[in-house]
Amino acid sequence: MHGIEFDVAHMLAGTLVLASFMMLYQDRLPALLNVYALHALVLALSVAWQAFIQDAPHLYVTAFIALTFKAIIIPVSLHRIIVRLGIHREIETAVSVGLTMLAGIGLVALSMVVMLRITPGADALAREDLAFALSVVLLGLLIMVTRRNAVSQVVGFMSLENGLVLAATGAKGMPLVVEISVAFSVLIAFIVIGIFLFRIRERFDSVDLQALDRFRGERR
Amino acid sequence: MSMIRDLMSQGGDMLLVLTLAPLLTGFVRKIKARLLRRQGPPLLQPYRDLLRLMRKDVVLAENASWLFRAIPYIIFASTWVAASLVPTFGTGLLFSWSADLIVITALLGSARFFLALGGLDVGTAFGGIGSSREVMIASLAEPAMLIMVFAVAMIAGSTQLSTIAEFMGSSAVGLPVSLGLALVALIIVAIAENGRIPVDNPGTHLELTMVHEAMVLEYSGRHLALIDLSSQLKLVLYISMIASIFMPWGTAAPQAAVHSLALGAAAYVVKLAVCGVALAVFETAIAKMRVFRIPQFLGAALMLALLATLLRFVSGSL
Amino acid sequence: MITAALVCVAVLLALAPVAIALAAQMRGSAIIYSASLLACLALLVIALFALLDPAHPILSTTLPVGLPWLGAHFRIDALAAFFLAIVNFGGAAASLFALGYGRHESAPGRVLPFYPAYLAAMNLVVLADDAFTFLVAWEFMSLTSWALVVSHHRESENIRAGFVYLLMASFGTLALLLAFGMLAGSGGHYDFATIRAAHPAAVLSTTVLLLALIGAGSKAGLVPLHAWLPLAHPAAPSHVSGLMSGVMTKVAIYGFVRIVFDLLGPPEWWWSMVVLAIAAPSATLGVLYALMQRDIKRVLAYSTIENIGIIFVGLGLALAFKAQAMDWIAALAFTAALFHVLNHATFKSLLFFGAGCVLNATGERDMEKLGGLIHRMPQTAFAVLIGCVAISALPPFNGFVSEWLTFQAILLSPELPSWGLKLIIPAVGGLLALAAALAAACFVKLFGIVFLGRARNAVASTAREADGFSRATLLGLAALCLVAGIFPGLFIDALAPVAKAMVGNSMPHQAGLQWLTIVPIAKSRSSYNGLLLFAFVLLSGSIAALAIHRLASDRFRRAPFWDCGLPDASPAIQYTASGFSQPIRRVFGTTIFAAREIGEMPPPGSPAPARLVVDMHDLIWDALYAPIAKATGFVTERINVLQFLTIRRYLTLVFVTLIVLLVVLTI
Amino acid sequence: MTVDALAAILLIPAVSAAILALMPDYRPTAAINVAASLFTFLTALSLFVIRPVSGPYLLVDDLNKVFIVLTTFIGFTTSVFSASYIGHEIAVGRLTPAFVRFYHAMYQTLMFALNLALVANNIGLMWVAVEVATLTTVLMVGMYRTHEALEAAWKYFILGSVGIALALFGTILVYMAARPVIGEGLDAMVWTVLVKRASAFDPALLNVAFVFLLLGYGTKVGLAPLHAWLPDAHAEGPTPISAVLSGLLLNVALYALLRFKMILAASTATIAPGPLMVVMGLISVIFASLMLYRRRDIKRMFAYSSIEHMGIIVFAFGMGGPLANLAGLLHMTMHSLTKSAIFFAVGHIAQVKGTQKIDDIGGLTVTNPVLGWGLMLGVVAIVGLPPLGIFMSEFLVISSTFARAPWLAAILVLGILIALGGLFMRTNVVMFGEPKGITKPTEASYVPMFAHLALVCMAGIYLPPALVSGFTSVARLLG
Repeated sequence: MHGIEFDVAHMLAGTLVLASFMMLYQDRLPALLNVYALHALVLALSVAWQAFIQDAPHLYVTAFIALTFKAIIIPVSLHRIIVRLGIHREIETAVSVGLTMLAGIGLVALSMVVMLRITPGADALAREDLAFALSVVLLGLLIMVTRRNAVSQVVGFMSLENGLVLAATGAKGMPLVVEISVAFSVLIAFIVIGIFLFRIRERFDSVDLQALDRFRGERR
Repeated sequence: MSMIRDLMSQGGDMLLVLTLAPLLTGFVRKIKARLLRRQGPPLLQPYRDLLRLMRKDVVLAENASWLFRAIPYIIFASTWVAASLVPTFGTGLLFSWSADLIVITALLGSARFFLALGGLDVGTAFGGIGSSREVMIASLAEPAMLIMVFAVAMIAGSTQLSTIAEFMGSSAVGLPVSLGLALVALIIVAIAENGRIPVDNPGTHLELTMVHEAMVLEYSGRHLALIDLSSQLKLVLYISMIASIFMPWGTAAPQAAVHSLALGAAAYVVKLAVCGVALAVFETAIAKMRVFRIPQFLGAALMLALLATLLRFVSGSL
Repeated sequence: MITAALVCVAVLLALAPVAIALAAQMRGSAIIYSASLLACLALLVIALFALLDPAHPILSTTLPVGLPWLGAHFRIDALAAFFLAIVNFGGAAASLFALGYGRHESAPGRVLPFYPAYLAAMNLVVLADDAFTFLVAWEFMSLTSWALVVSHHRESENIRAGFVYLLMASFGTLALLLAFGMLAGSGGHYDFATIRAAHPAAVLSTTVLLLALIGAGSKAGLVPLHAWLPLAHPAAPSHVSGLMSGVMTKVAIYGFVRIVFDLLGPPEWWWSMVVLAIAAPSATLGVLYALMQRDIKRVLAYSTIENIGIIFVGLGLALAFKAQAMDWIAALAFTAALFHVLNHATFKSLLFFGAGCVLNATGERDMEKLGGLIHRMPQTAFAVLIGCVAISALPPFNGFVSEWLTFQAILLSPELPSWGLKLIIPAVGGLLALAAALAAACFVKLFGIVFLGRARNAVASTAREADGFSRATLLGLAALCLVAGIFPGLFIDALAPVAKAMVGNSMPHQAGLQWLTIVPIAKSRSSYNGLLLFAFVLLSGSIAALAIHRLASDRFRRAPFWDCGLPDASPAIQYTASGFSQPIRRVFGTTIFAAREIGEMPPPGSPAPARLVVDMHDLIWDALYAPIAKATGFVTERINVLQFLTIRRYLTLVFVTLIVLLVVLTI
Repeated sequence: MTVDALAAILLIPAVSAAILALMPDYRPTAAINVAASLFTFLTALSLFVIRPVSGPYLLVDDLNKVFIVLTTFIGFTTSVFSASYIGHEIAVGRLTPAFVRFYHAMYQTLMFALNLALVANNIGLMWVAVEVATLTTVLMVGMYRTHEALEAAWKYFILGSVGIALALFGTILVYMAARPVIGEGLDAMVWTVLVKRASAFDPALLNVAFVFLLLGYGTKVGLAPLHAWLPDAHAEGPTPISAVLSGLLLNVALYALLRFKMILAASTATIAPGPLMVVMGLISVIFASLMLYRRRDIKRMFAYSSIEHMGIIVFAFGMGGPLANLAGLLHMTMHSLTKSAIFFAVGHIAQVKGTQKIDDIGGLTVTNPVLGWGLMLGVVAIVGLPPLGIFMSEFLVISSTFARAPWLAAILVLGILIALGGLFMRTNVVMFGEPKGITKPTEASYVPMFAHLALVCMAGIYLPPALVSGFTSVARLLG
């Protein structure tokens, strides 16, 4: 079924991975958030496209959720939060970007190998989608691991979750996709609220053990 | 009929060792004195000493317990029984099968056990020294003795002393190396057990190296007499043990006729005399050891006996 | 009949909850102990029936508990019957003793509930006929005894002792578990009948042997797995110490015999070398340790290690001869071992109970604070004296007979073809002889320092004789020591069916021989008659006494002791326990305990006292246990960092795991 | 009628959760909570009598029947315990009425989620249920609002969410594997269908799927090195929640894992589950046992012991074979009963002594004999000493695996021994010696604790045949 729809789906999925890389590259929070908005937008597009080619109307709902909730509401609110927490000007001292990029490339390669090697049976579209989705997931994890700041970790998690939605929509005729995406949105909402309520910045994630001990049930 | 004779010979044996014991001690003392160019006490002096002690009152320490008074009798009885189980002039005594070589060793062990307790009973410093050293010596001498017994028993194929004696008397023995080793071991053990020079010096008091005398320091009167008598019995016992194992010539066979019994008795007396002289000579020739050299002395015996046993194990012939 | 036995065990188990209720009452301990006494006596009778009746069928039954598809199998064969008798004999003695001793218990609530449960557990181990029931009972035994060990929980060393004990016990149990897992295979056929039927492969059965040796040996206290024993046994209340030392170690031996002689099939010749190489050193080291102690109960605990060593020597010889199909000698060695099991159970309980009486009377376990107790508590002293003579393997008491039989077996071992054994067995004999001699020294010290001499402190001089129950128990056990010593034939014949079942042959029948002599192989070879010997000694002793008192004098007078003319009234001049064993420490200690004496002399002219410091090391502990403890401490400290990482680090862990798994999957 | 039983198990908690959330007054909430849990438990019991037909969304079979009953039972006992516990918390003012209402509502929601996860026949639905369970527990863990509690909740939240994400990816992969065989649509996510057709699935894809599922649900199970959330969540939350976490949530996550393992077991060509689970199990056992030695907080210590036991269970299932699987199922049951009992005891202790620090608690068997010996019994059970239930399962695991894989079994034994040492070393301090610190009077109800312990004790000696027959049939399915 090498047709236009395949190419478009392929292109969109690839763009998603690219967006993940951009996020990996960003070391300032506002920029990161913007890229995440882009990420979510691309996701929405690709979901919509899937809805179109699988003519599964319910997927449009997912696409809509992705567009409104993830591409608009979340980034905006997070902008507010970081401004309020006064960390919007911070340059994150993460693991050096170059290294991260290399690791990212490695991960993409790995996911390609894993997926393409093991899914000769499935149809090409699904395989590509899965491969891309897996790399988005892994990249999201990588972002979470390499960022010190709670907010950027959350962003990483959301990109990871985008990867999941991509996979879910890519899996042709999978039921409950909408429910799942809703559930995830709820989850993310919780996280964001959590950050907002508890004023969680990097304090729980400081490498300074003195600071850590203050919040540890068990002293050394 | 034979039963009665066996009983008689057994009883005779018991009386014989009992009567010979002081004489042997006196004999050894005499020889030693002569070797030192002294006149020396008369041969029968030990009997006189014993009788005198018997007649004297016993002086008990205030805090001496009932055990303290029972101990001399226990020691005497077990030593006497042990001595009477060793064939003297004839093998195959009536009750010889009631105990073998291991049992005899153990009997002497119980005598020593109680002697050491006696040393501790009153709670004096000297008693403590004596018993603590005694058990140290025993803890090495007893294993040496037992392993020696193993060697001999494996040669003779029995731990039964009379059987061993008969076997040794027969021509089947040959001349095994391990037998020689066993002999040396036995002699060393005998010296240690009887508290002779170089391990201990029965002649002296108030010497910091004394062992046996320190233990019996608080004993007096008949108690002391019994203890002395039993140590004399012990000497006879060991000599007759050596005799019956290593020079079984002339010993009367079981159920032997009267004349051969008489012959055996004569041979026995001769053996005792020979050993006594040898002991006297040895004692005059050698000096007393420091207490903490004794373990090495006895260790040598232990090693010799072990070597003998090992040889028997590895090859039946050696 | 087995139902009756199980009912008795059930009664014991049921007593535990009752005890919780009764612990508060005054008469609680009396009720519990008398009830367990009755149960033990009933079980003892059952066991003796099963053992002595020659035409007795092997009883077995199955209860619908435990593993559902298996049920709990119980069986009384000759071996089980013998050990059942041992367990309940010891249990009955301990209960009787405790009727008096238990009254002085400070915290009955911590002893009463566990005591009957402990007895029940030991019985169940012996009765069990499938691996699961066996192990449940086995570990339950450890658990209950642990609870008894920590019953006096305010001394921190008791807690430590309990900790080490429970850890070692579980180690042993897990070893046995692995052994049974090996025997039963992954099919789950855990009943002994099936295991017995299936003959495992050589390498497999070797593993089982080693595991059994580790598992049972650690419970019995074989060196080097003995470390817990001298800590735990003294920590418990004395009647429990008696049970642990006198009975529980025997249950361990039962486990070993059951696995190695019964379930494992025909032995390899060299197994015996392993057993002997562990057993003989255990005997000698155990008594050497005992000689170095100051604490009465600790001396007794270490001497338990020695006796266990002796028993295992017997078992090892039996294995060797069984492997060479010389079953009549194997029977001799095996019988010797079992007879020593009985003897040790008797006199070790006696001695521990005696120690308990001393502890009650003086509140002191340190020998160097005691002394002169023979005046204050004559009957206890008499009983303990007999125990000491018996455990020192001196005729005419029971300890001697079993060691004599073992020696006879050793003397027959040149018949063995294999060279390794030819070389190792003489050494074993030597070590055994050494152990016997050292044991005598050790118990001269124990009795002499504790009961003889003069009281070293006030409590010792005001001690009071133990109560009636305790004395009755002590004297009864002492009497048994004598009886077993002078009528060994009866006991040997009683053991015949056990030997027949385990090594395929039994010692010749002894009862018929004239004067009750025992003849292991042939009369020309060796024979022993305890009765006659005893009669002789008694006779000649009394004759001498009579003669002297009649013919010479029977007068005596009291006077201050002489001590070579330098009498010093202070009891401090007496030899102390450590002083008494100093010569032996000089001889052996320097190598075995790395013992050093450091004399600290004050400078000339200073009135300060000179001091002699002795420092000794338990080399086995230093070499084996301390490193493990150290390693655990080190590793836990290092790994503890993982509790204090940041969320990002934890995420990294997850991430890395994921990547690793994916990579593993792709390649 | 039959469906009702199944529905009721879900409806009762859901409805009562709503009611509790909307209640104006907080006082009766505890009572309502208990009542609701009791009813759920009773309805669950009815499953033994009549088995409802299982549809595409819900099912009841031998495997989950037992776990439903177990879960509802522990839910009930815990609600009884929590009634007295929360009462005390209000008394000392650690909780405000608002929070109490919220707490009980959350409790019922959690019960709903757990039951849903157990009865779900649709792997997607199961996933959703587990996620809901996670969210509710997060909220409850953070309830005390202390820095420690918030930090623990946050850590739990983040790690849990990542876990959930991975699990979802695994689920999607399973669907992908199933689709070519079963075809698009709902059926490809219905477990019963999947198991039937699993032999035809693409094994390689299933393997990858299982990796993600193992990591995803394994995070919930608390396997090292995914365990990080578990100790703090147990230590900082209210004790009833610690009991529910250890007793139920871990089990449910493991149950989800088992469902997928059965799919893999059904398809012959797959290799992944066995070795992976064995290795992770052993790592967890050894790691957790070593962590026990340095613990100062009693709740955190028992949390680590939960990790250890999860390790043992996963090891058992990884080894496979009828006996080992049976042992694993048995161990799950026994562990949740015992561990929740232990947490009940610990909760009371923390309230009596006013601290969770091990070094500040001492001589408990003197000051509070009942409580002290109760906890002692629990510890004895949890380290696997007879005659209690866990000994039986450990016996089966070890003895059945030693003949096959001696070294693995040996490592497991080592781990169990280390754990025993650690637990006893720390509990000795709590139990024995001179009493330390203050001792407040408490009106705690010991019934739940001793009910659990009695069950465990009975199971160690006698297992009801019904249970065993059910388990054995499941064990066969587990391969």
